[in-house]
Amino acid sequence: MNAATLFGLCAAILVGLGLYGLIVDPRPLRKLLAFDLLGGGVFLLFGIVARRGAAAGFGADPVPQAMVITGIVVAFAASALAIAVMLRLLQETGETNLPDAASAPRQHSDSR
Amino acid sequence: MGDMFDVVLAVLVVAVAVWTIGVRDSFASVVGFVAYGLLLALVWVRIVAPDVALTEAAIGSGLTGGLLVSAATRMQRAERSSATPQPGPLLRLSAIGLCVVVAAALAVVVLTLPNPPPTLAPVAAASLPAIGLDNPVAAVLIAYRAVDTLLEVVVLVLATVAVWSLAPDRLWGGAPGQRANLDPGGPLTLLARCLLPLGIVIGLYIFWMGSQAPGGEFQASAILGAMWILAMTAGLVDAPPTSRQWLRALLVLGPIVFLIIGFAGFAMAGGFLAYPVEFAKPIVLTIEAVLMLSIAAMLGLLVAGPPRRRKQR
Amino acid sequence: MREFLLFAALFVLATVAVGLLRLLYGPAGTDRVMSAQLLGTGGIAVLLLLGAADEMPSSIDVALTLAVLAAFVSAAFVKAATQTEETTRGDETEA
Amino acid sequence: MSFARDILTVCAVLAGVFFFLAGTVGLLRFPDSLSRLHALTKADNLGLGLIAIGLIMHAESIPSALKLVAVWLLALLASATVPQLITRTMPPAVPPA
Repeated sequence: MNAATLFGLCAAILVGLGLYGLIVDPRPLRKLLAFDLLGGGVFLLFGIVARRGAAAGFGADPVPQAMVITGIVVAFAASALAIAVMLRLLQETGETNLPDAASAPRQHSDSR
Repeated sequence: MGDMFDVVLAVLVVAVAVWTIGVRDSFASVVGFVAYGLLLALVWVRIVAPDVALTEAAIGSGLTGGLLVSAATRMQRAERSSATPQPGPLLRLSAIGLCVVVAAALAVVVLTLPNPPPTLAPVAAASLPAIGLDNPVAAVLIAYRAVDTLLEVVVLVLATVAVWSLAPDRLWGGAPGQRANLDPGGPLTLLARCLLPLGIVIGLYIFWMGSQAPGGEFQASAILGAMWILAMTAGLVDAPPTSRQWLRALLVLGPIVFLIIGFAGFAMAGGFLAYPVEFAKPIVLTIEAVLMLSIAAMLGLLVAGPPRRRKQR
Repeated sequence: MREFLLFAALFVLATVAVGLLRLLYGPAGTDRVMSAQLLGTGGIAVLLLLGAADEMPSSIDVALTLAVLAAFVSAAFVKAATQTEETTRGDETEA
Repeated sequence: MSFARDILTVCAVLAGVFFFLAGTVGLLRFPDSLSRLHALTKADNLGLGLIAIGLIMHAESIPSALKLVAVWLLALLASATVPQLITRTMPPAVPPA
């Protein structure tokens, strides 16, 4: 097994883990972390495609690499926006969770 | 030995990811995420993508890390007091099932990628002489897929405006963050004073190298943006009020110059974002330089957050 | 020589990875930040060793970037941690 | 000549690796945050410095050797200030009774 395949399998696991955290954890900060972690896995998959496409004297195909660089910057912008929303929520309500997420289990406890 | 290194690195990345997702305490999870970003930068070096490794080190680990750690610290106290609902076992199990299926499907895709692999490297290589750059990734960013880069910078502008708009109405146009008090003999001041000139030189070096070797405007602007944040944190400079005209002009300078040159391409080279061959290199360097200034300002402002002080009249 | 440098890189990576156990045990936030700081320095060393072993000069530039930003996360943490009192009393409650 | 240089590189890198090991052991085994901080900064940056010195002899050009020195100086700057900063977030030390 070469390095590209090894890190490709690693990326698959990372996407799975990130997706799990995104679904299961109700806290917004944790959802953001899980989403960014998932994103890292997806970028890594691009990297594997780039590495396998090594040609024309380059160690890796430059086109997927450029897309990943664009992606990392956009992911940062999205994280900064999400963090700003969370801090505003904290400022308004003194809570780190969304009102729904915090009260839902108590309200609907009879339905479970 | 190289293979063993890769195996240890892959196991470590997955272990840190499991910790980041699984741990209860959010602050611990954020520190785990910073470690994850650092390890990913090592992975990018191992799969011969040093440009991406630089970006991951500067933005994925450095800037995102600073942003998340400071947010998590501020949210820590409130989080301990607010009730966190636990998902039921049914949701947990079905989520595990779904994620295992997704991961397994991706693993199958990785194992059955077409052979010989398709590649755009020769196409990208063919465009290199026309724009006078030796770094293929920088060439793709600025010429071959220039529209992507243009749209990305526009996304950054929109994100900055969106972050500003989260301020209460009466603070609109004010300065972000609290005024930091300069602590003349303190370690933070020493750090900022010594690191600032070095960081700016290294940022410009990474920018300049970008035309021949890994590096470029994105990585450089992340370093410059981080230096600006550090100077604000230490109180060496104060954050500018977001109503300042020069600040707003700086933010849109990069995208506007990029757009103007793009439209000029119709007249000069017969297409949007086409560069005339004889002036290609100076034009590309101009675009990269103004983009670097704008992106550095926006990355800094994104970390600084929405306005939190009243606008001074 | 190449094998030796790769071995040294592997050893440093494994060592700082064991140091990450401090991330697991904590107990305080500072201890966790320290383990991340150690991983950062270790990562720089690994990049330098890999760069020398594979004759990949750009790896040194990645190390240089990490070194410039080494103090950034810790500075952000300390700033936020020491300001917590101030913000709850200060302009945040004003909103 | 190149053999002697290789020997020096190996020695310096090995010494550096040893200090990384020492730093990690200190971070894990020391009982309180302050001594862990001590272990982290001293050993850790000696480790990086020795590795950088070892690799300078291996560097193929003057600029890359200078970059190695710059990396170490930046790490020294971080290790001189970060622990000072971190101690400010700790509760004031209680002298042993």
